[in-house]
Amino acid sequence: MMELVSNLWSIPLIVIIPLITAVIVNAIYDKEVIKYISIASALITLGISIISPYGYHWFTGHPAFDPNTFTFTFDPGIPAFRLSLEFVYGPIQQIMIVISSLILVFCVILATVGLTKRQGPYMATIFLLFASAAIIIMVNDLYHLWIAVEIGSLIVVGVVVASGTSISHKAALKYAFFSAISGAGLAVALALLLGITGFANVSDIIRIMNTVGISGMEKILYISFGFFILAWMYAGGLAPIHPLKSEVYGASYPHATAVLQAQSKLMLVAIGIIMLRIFGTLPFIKEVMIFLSVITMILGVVLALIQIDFRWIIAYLIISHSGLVTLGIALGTKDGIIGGVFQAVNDIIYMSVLLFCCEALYYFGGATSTKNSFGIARKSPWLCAAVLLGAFAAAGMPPFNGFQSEIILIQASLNSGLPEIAVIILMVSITTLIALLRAIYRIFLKPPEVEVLEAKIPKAINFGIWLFIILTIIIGVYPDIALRFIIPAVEGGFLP
Amino acid sequence: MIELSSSFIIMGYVMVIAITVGAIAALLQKDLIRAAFLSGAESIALAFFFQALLAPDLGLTQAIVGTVLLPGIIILGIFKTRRTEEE
Amino acid sequence: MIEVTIQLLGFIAAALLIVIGIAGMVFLDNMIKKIIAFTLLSDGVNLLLVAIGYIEGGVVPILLPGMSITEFTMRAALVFPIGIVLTNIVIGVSTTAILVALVIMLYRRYGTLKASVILKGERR
Amino acid sequence: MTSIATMYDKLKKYLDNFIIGRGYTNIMTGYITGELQFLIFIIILASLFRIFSFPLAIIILVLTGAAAIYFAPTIINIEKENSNELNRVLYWFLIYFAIIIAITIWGG
Repeated sequence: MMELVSNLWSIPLIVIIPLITAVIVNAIYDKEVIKYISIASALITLGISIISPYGYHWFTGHPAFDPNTFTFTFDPGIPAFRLSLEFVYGPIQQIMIVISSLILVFCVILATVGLTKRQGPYMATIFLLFASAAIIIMVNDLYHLWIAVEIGSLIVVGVVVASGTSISHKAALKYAFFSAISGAGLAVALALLLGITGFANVSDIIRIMNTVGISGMEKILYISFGFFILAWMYAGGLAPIHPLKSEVYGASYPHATAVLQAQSKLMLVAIGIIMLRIFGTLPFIKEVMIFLSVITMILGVVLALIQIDFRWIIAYLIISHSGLVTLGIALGTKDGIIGGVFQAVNDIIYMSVLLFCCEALYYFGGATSTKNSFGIARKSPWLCAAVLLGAFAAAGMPPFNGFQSEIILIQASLNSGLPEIAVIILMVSITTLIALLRAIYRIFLKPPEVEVLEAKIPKAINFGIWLFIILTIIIGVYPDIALRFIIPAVEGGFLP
Repeated sequence: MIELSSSFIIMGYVMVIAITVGAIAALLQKDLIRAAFLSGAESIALAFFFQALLAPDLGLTQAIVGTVLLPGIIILGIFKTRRTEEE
Repeated sequence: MIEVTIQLLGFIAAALLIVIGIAGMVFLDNMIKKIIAFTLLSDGVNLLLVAIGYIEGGVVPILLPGMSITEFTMRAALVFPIGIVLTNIVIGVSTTAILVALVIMLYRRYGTLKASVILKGERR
Repeated sequence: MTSIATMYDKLKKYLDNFIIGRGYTNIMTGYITGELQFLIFIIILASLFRIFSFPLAIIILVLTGAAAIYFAPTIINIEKENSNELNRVLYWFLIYFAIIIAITIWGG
């Protein structure tokens, strides 16, 4: 373990490089240079997140106040009240940001390949999306959390509008209305916690609740939890929001959906862990969270079965697998949280494989509907193999990474005394395979009824698909690559 | 001192009534431009409330944003679409 | 009998604004009205935050000359909610702008402002 | 009372509900799989109530099974309820919020 520093150089860079890139790229608007600037900046972000040490960054540079000695300190090891706004870069943050910036690199490359006109604003929205996700996973105070959730949802609206169809405009308008409501809800939750404890820093809120206590204020804490759950449901598209969120996933370009789902899973993990830390000791909290995630898993996977478009099947499966992530966090045990976060990492990877395959289908003239059969396997057998491998990974078959996290989740739910949840997890993974294979059979394998264009898939897409497939197999065979980040973070109480 | 605080409370009642009436009236108008202006009037009362709650800088910001910027954006939208509410 | 303070009145007004805003966003059919209802909701949340920062008998959190630091820290209203509200006002304006832009785009396609027509559910 | 003939009628009506008015499409397999999956899902979910009280779980299990057969085919209703209309989503959202607040405050 490296030495912790109180003003880590890398945290501002991870946020600021995407922001500056967004500004520059938006200003250039429509030139060839945009390609190189954005790819370079995404690669730099990836590099920084890989080599960065662990530590804190205190925005505004105020020292922490130690109530025992009545002095100010810059030492992050001393438990003290943090007067400035605090960002944390620990192992969980590192693995999540590395994975999502890898997605960002490929999303940017695919956007430069696929779009020809007006690349600037679109790239800007994608970079801002990544920045908001990075802020949300790194943040340790509710103020930045709320700002990043609000800004992130506005940027989601921008990304969805950019795909330019009538469906996407409608989806964006609905999502914007909802973001308005639940953003206000998160602000109310923040206001209530601030009113009870007087602090916005998560660690300080917990310390105040443990030392001073919140006598007579428990009811307010419950209401605050309700508003938090509202923001959580909205961030990940959990059960009642799933029609809107799946519309967002389905209506934007597939490569943008890859970043959107990464952002949504980062939000789920971050807000879920903050909720567990603040409210974890209250009764009935975990039951509510488990209920929400089980409903999400079931509805998502059942609705994926009856879709008629490959994009929408993937959209509903993303929702359903978000339920797996939240289930792990909601179980609240160490195994459960490890499984949930690991599932989030794996989910981002294998859903990206499927989404990039979906993007490749666009080059055959938009053959994503399952109403007709296109026989694409004859034209491009390697794409068919890739999408089958992606489907197996999503279903949790042994050599792939989905298996490793689902087995942890199943064991965690068995250890918590909930074998029914284990059965539901198994059924969800099997149903995932059914839903995907139904579409894959119609689109790829069945003899063609409709002739599709002869298409040449760009090398970048093929490279991305196979890189992520190799990643799923590597993590599936050696899960320690990811688990050695997650386990110490969970056992060390989420702070480095 | 007592007179000051009691007059503050009376001001508070007036502002609560102004905010509520302004909000409801804005939402009940058939003419959308009038609705936008009424939401601006509600913002003025809110700005006074911020002043009374020891946040004068917010009062100034709210007065500018709530009476000029927000109704301006909404009225721009109304000019680009239509002025009256359909049945 | 609870003593009526300006803070309590602030909470009441905030609750009324939030309820009116949510009711307007849910029940009104006109898109522009829905947007106005959203601004009311956001105003209500702002008022709630500012009212939480209020201290009875306090002073404005500006360090005037002649005021000692200890007295200031004892009596000044909380600064943090004010910072949050300043951000929220800005975010509210940008959200409103995005909503209005989307409504204009959809009006060009559908020729109406009715939410029941524009945002009609589709089977999927 | 329940003879094989009435069971057959019930089953036939059940299957007809899918086909009549929609025609046999390639989505049929999806609908039937979804229906059966959802049936099993909610039965497992109902049995989860055993963590609160065991007799309650048995009652709810029986009620859920009866309701599932009575309302069949459920998947059509789910699809209808899954509409992406803004007001419907808001309605469900507020109901969820009320239930969560009620459960947590009652439990604490």
